[in-house]
Amino acid sequence: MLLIAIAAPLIAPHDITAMDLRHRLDPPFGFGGTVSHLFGTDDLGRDVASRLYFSIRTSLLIAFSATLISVFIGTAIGFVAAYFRGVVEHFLLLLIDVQASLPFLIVALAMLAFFGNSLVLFVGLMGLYGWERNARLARGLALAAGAQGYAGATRQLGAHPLRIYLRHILPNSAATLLVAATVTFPEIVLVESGLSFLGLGVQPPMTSLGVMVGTGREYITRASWMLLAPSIVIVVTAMAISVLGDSLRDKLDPTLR
Amino acid sequence: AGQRPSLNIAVQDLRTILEPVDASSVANVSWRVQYSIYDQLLRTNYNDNFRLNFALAKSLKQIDAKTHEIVLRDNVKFHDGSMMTADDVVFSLSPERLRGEKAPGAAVFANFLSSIADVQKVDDRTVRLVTTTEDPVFANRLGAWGTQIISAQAWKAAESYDAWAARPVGTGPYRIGEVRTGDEITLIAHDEYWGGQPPFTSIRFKRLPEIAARIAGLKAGDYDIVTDITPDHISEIDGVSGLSVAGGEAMWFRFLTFAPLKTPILRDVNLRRALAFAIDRDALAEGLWNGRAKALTGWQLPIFGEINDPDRKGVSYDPAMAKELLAKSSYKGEEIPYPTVGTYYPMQLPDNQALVEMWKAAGINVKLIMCENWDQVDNLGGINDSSGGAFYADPVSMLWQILGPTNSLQVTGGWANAEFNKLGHELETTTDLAKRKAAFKRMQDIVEIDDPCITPLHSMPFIYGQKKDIDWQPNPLPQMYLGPKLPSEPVA
Amino acid sequence: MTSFVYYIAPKILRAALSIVVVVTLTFVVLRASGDPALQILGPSARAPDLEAFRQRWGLDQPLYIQYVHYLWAALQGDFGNSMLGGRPAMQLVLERMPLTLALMLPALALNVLIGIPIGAYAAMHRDSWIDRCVMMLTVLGFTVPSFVLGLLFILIFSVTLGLFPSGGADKWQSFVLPVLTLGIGGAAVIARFTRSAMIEVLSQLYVVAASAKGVTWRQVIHYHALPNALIPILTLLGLMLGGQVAGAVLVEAVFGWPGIGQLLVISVGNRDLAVVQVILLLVALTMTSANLMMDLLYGVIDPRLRTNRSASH
Amino acid sequence: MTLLRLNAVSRRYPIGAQVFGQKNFLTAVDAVSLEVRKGQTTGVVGESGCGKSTTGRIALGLEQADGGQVLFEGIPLPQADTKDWRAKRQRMQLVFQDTLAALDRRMTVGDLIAEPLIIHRIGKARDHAQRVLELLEAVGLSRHHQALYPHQLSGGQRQRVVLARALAPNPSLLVCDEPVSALDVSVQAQIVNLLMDLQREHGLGILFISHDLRIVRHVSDRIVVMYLGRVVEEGRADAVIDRPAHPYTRALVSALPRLPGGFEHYVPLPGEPPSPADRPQGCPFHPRCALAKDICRNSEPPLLPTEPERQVACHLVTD
Amino acid sequence: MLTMFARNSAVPALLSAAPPITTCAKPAMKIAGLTVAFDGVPVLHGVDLLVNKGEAVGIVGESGCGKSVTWRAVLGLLPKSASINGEARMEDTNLAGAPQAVLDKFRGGRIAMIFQDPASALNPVHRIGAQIIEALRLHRGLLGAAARAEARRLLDQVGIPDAERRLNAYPHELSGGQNQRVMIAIALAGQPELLIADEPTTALDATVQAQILLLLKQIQRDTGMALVMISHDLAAVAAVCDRLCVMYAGRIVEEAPTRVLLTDPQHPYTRDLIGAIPPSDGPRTRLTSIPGGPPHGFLPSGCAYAPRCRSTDGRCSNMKPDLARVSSQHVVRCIHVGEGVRQ
Ligand SMILES: Nc1ncnc2c1ncn2[C@@H]1O[C@H](COP(=O)(O)OP(=O)(O)OP(=O)(O)O)[C@@H](O)[C@H]1O
Ligand SMILES: Nc1ncnc2c1ncn2[C@@H]1O[C@H](COP(=O)(O)OP(=O)(O)OP(=O)(O)O)[C@@H](O)[C@H]1O
Ligand SMILES: [Mg+2]
Ligand SMILES: [Mg+2]
Repeated sequence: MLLIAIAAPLIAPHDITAMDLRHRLDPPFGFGGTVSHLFGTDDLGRDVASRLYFSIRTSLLIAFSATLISVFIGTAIGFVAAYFRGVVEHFLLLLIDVQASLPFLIVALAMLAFFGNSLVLFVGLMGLYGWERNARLARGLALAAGAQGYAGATRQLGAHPLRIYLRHILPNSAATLLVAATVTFPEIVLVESGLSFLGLGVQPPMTSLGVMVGTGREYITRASWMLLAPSIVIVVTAMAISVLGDSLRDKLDPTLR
Repeated sequence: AGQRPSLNIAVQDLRTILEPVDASSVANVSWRVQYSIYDQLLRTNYNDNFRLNFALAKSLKQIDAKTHEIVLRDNVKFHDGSMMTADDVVFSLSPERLRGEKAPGAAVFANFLSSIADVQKVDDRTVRLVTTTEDPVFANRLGAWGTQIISAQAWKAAESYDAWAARPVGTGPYRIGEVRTGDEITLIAHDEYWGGQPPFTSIRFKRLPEIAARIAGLKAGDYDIVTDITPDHISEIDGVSGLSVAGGEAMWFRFLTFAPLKTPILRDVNLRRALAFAIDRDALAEGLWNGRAKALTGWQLPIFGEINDPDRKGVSYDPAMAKELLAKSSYKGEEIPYPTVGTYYPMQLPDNQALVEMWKAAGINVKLIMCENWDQVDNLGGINDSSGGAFYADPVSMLWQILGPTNSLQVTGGWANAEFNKLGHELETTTDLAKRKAAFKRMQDIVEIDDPCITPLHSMPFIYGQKKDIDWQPNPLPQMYLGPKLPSEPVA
Repeated sequence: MTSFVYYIAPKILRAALSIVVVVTLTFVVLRASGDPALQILGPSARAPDLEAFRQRWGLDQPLYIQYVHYLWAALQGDFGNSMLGGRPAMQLVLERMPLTLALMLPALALNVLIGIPIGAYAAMHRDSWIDRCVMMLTVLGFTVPSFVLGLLFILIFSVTLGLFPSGGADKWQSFVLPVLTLGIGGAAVIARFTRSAMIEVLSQLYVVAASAKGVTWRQVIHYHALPNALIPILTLLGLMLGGQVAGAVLVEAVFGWPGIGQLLVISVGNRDLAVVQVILLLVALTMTSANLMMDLLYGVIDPRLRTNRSASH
Repeated sequence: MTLLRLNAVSRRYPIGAQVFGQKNFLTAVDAVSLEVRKGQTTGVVGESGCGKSTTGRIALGLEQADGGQVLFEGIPLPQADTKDWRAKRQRMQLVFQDTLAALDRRMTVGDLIAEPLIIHRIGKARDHAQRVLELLEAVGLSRHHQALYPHQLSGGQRQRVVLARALAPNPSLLVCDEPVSALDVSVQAQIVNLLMDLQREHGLGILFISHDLRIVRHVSDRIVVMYLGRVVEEGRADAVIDRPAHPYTRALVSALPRLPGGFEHYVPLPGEPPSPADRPQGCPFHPRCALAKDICRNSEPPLLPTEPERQVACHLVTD
Repeated sequence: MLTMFARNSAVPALLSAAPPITTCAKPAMKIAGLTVAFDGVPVLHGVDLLVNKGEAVGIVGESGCGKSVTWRAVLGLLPKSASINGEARMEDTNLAGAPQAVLDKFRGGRIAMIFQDPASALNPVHRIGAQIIEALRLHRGLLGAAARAEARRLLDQVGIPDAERRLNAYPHELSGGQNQRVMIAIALAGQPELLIADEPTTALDATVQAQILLLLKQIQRDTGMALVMISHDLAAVAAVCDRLCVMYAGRIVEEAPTRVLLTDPQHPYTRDLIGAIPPSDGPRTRLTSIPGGPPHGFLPSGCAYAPRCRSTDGRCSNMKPDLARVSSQHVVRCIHVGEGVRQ
């Protein structure tokens, strides 16, 4: 998958925006279509295969960076909340509550309203997705590591809190956060699809799995390949990632080796 | 006849303000529903060359250059059972409802009826309408939109305007039944309708934004008619037994406007012309719209008749010409913004993307910018999507209606042309055909050659999927008429 | 009892505060992003009409004044009228709320009724091929977008089989497909979670001890393991509620379900602030009260939490 | 020479919610005084929940006392989590009971032992490896253990790692909180022997916390017996165990199974250990004391000397 | 001062009675050649053990030597990854590796087991009354008020005051000692012939430990059931049991009546074990520590203890020792002892 993402410009047989209005909605090769359009063409006569390769690239980019951001923000806030008790903690918990009861649509609108729409911004926006869950998780993990365990032990050695959080609690929470991230990943692809449809997402001429699913759903019976191709990619990616997440967790954890 | 059927219609969007002259009613989705609830003074028969018929008026007589007298049809009953009188007509066209600066109908008035200066009751069945100037399209206006007659009494009895606008009382073949905001509206047959018994006992409009869901619902038998079928989906309905596709003939069009005053690159006239020549309208109409749309090349519609200049060509797809114009221009490949919301019109985004590709082929760098709201579109200027239709058979209803000084392109400061405005005014206020012809010709020259600000694309068909046995005829406009067949009583 | 009050009061306080923040945030966002007049009257509206519209709804005032007015009215129980049709926003939302709840609650029940048994079954057959298949299926369950699933259901059950209506919310049959659609994704998540919670619980000593006591395996699962596994699942369920609102938006669109999900999309699109605010208010209220209920349920399931908790947490 | 002195330290924990109204408190440690001398071991015994660990944490400054004073080498301990406080950690170290939890399971033994050196910037980075080897050797582990992770070690080996880690910065005080309670008798013996050897070599002062009287007697010079957060008896180790004066100490001693003989001397203690959340009036032990008199129910007995180097808090003994 | 305690000497009196002589004993449980392997890694290498009716047997050994696995194997409480071979007979039924249906007839009813950590062995979400009644229903068919009355009686029997009220308590509301008493009550509910106590006091305070051990002893005497007590604390087991078995690396290495074992240990491991216990009186001496750790999985070719043994010689690492009889009730698995005495 990653390979496809990197090599997209090389292997894509057609320009993703190259359209052929007279060969619209051609079925895939093997279902009455031609080899030149392996997965058929879409509603503008563009090559689904080429678009798919580029979509994988965009979506992986968005989902990876967004997941990273989401985990980063969540972890940072979770740790800060765990470290500072009292007012700071209550404030951060409030923030978490607010985010939890605010539909993501509104958050997306806010970002767009104040900063306009661009890919970088969009990645940042998706990065906000699910941070509150990660924050809750990270806070819980930090509290659990707290006084009794290794964190307390390191504290009594005289270590600076930064060292405790970065060198000890973070690596130990990594596995759990990672597994959480593997769930966030497909979610982000789907949310992106929803937002793209509201004009809040990835913009043409760029394309993404979400955009393709979003467009494809209109053609679910008319040209099912438009929906199936990206959907299968999403499912396979999600499965691969959950397997990867599990094995990565096992790799990272010396007790499981 | 035995039991009359009731009708289930799945629509992609629905608005719950049902007052036809409300500012927010200036929308396809509103007209679709409202058209069966009200009658106007005159009725345009869209399926018969836009011929005008008598409706609530049974005669129309010009008294002098600025005065017309109308005699009202007898025995017209409102939905609440009361009789329609001249008072209702006067009120319906009154400043309070329609003509006032702050009236709810101000927008509709300005769009369709702006020439009316006064309305006087002569007797219970007779009304006089006075216009500010001579009006070559006066009768047309009465049959376009805005002369829907409502019950003055019911208006006054309503608690508030909002309450009224939610369930107005008209004279049309159906009255308002249950309204579930944003979800469904049920209309119920008005059995005392002057034009005969309505063919359906009730009509339910149900909001169903997903096109695939609408089609599935139709196939599952849950709906009798579904609206807003795109050409790509026709084949899904066409082959199915018991179902058919209706509509497609359209007097509604899509075009692009340019905002040179907001976007400095577009100041160059040659570039604007090149933009127009680079568009392969047939490819859009034939390819993207599966031949269901017709390419539009100019502003003369056949129904306009005499005022048209048969020699006029309009714009066409001419890549060579585009290249040539581009060479003459100062354009050096700068990015031209094309802000769009992408989902407002059917097939809008595919159209957008196809256009961008066509321009790219011509060497023009247009950047499609997806916007979430109209503010953003407005602020960005550049190239904009637009649509409009001919409500009556006169260019006033097209070019002037779309580009006039009160319309958005000029109001938002995207383009302005004093000469165009002057000519437009003349077109609207003189009955002298020669003068009108000249004005119309010059106006077209301005928007095509001298100071282009608009370029036509193609018609925007309204396509419906329906059960085969349903008896109704779609309009070339978004309005759906589901009432009884009315006798032809043409206005002379 | 008093300890319960102590336990619940800060949560309520924080919930109230978060609602205020949500309201304020939404206000600013909605007002700053797009003019309702333009959104509602459309791009070809004339300037005077736009102006009149703005005046009518007080949109011409400075933002902070609008906010103060809004807040003041809201405090008096007046949540404003919808700009689309002028009806009181609260009334509008309350009309639709039951329908969304009628979708979400059975879906939630479905989550639990499908997810927990599947997860528990997979846990009991851990690492067998059944387990692996089930887990793969669950990935499928939460990666297939609900709108696709909904359309598939319509195609299969309405168009082909003609068993259930394709949309609307008038008969009990209309509930089947949307509830299924909304329920399946969540069930997949719950199943995965239940599996890991069960595996954890099954390794606990009290499960071994129950076997040693002579309790049959079935009873061990039902009486000893499941109630304990339920505790973390409840937490998840509380968190999932928020996701369900988002899920409802799409499912309602597919099935033409007149719930608040659709209303939210319409109102946000039109910047119909009053309605959006009321929806968010109710959503936030539902979320917080659901979370409170989860907390109460913990108490029912886990007696350790019922008695005086220590100060930690 | 006195290394550590606790002067009447107390610690209360709030219980119930903290946001509104009256706070409830649980007194975990109540006016506890004790001292640890250089090169000597002071043992603390008592039932679970009597405040032993809390006392240990206060002694280390890991937790702030609500009352009283902690003097380390004659100077009060600095405020927790300050720079000074962190620097002080070098001189005083804690040895944990739950070694699996106390060792970061993602770090190798070598890294774990080197960490205090890094934290306190002791020696140059390249000398650390050498120092780690020395420490490993000192606690009886070998070079190849360096690369292992905590979970790959046995309990006894882990306890050695914890010990090596504590010894790394060359502390003068060790607080051992139940260092051997989780270990097998045979491993227990290893660690206890090791601890005593190290003490002899380095002149460490040790505060040894355990509920196992047998071990405490074995390692300690002095013993402090705690009950419900209070010191009830204090004195030389052999004296306290061989001639327990406080009824509670007697019960503790009698509950030790002897070899041979079993529970021949066992004196059953009625009732259950009370919770520190609701401490009884008067002598905290009176509800379970067979000898309780009225005075025990009404007034709390002070800790008073009964003989040289011996203090007991019991109305009946000191009378 | 000692006279103050004279009034409370009822319990020591009980203990000072001579241990019963179990000559006419019938076996309650006979384990022979029991082996267990987890995923192919052997953990028990052939355990032979006889528990007579009414007898209290102690099993000691260091952590990981297989004490718990032995009895979990007998009761079928091991995970699926365990493969069990050999025999564990109760009367005519072999329980080792028996199917669930067979085991259900024995578990809780005829053989009961209590665990090291009482707090986690009780289900935290059910009231203790319900947990006792569950056992009563399973094994004695008692329901409703009768079950409740019996549960109350059991709680009384194990020394929990205010039994009626405590039936409604949850495990977390009780102290560790009380929870262990509840566990014992549950175990007694089935009126078992054999009670296995797996380190019943390791998690408890010294004073509570004494109470629980004595309670177990007393119940064993009163009901005439057999008691197997597992621990690594030799002193504690010795105080309660008639006979002790020392386990090392998945085998029994020495078995003898308590007095004999303590006064005349034959196996070097047993001697080291005793030496590692700090004396409860007398001068402070250096403790005997056993260097190294127990073997894992597959054993060395000779004596399993040889690598750590103080009195090993060349033969130990080659010859596998068998159980050798020292006297009628004393067997040892050491070639040095076995020589010449072998029968
Ligand atoms: N952070 C805390 N918050 C509230 N109460 C606490 C806290 N730490 C300890 N306690 C309470 O203080 C009392 C003394 O605890 P401490 O850990 O010192 O006992 P201990 O003697 O070490 O017991 P154990 O032998 O079980 O380790 C206990 O009742 C405990 O519940
Ligand atoms: N489920 C299991 N899977 C794999 N190995 C196991 C399992 N249970 C126990 N073992 C192994 O079997 C051996 C014997 O374990 P057992 O629990 O019987 O020891 P024990 O003598 O009871 O020790 P302790 O005193 O620590 O309770 C140990 O080496 C342990 O690692
Ligand atoms: Mg402690
Ligand atoms: Mg064990």
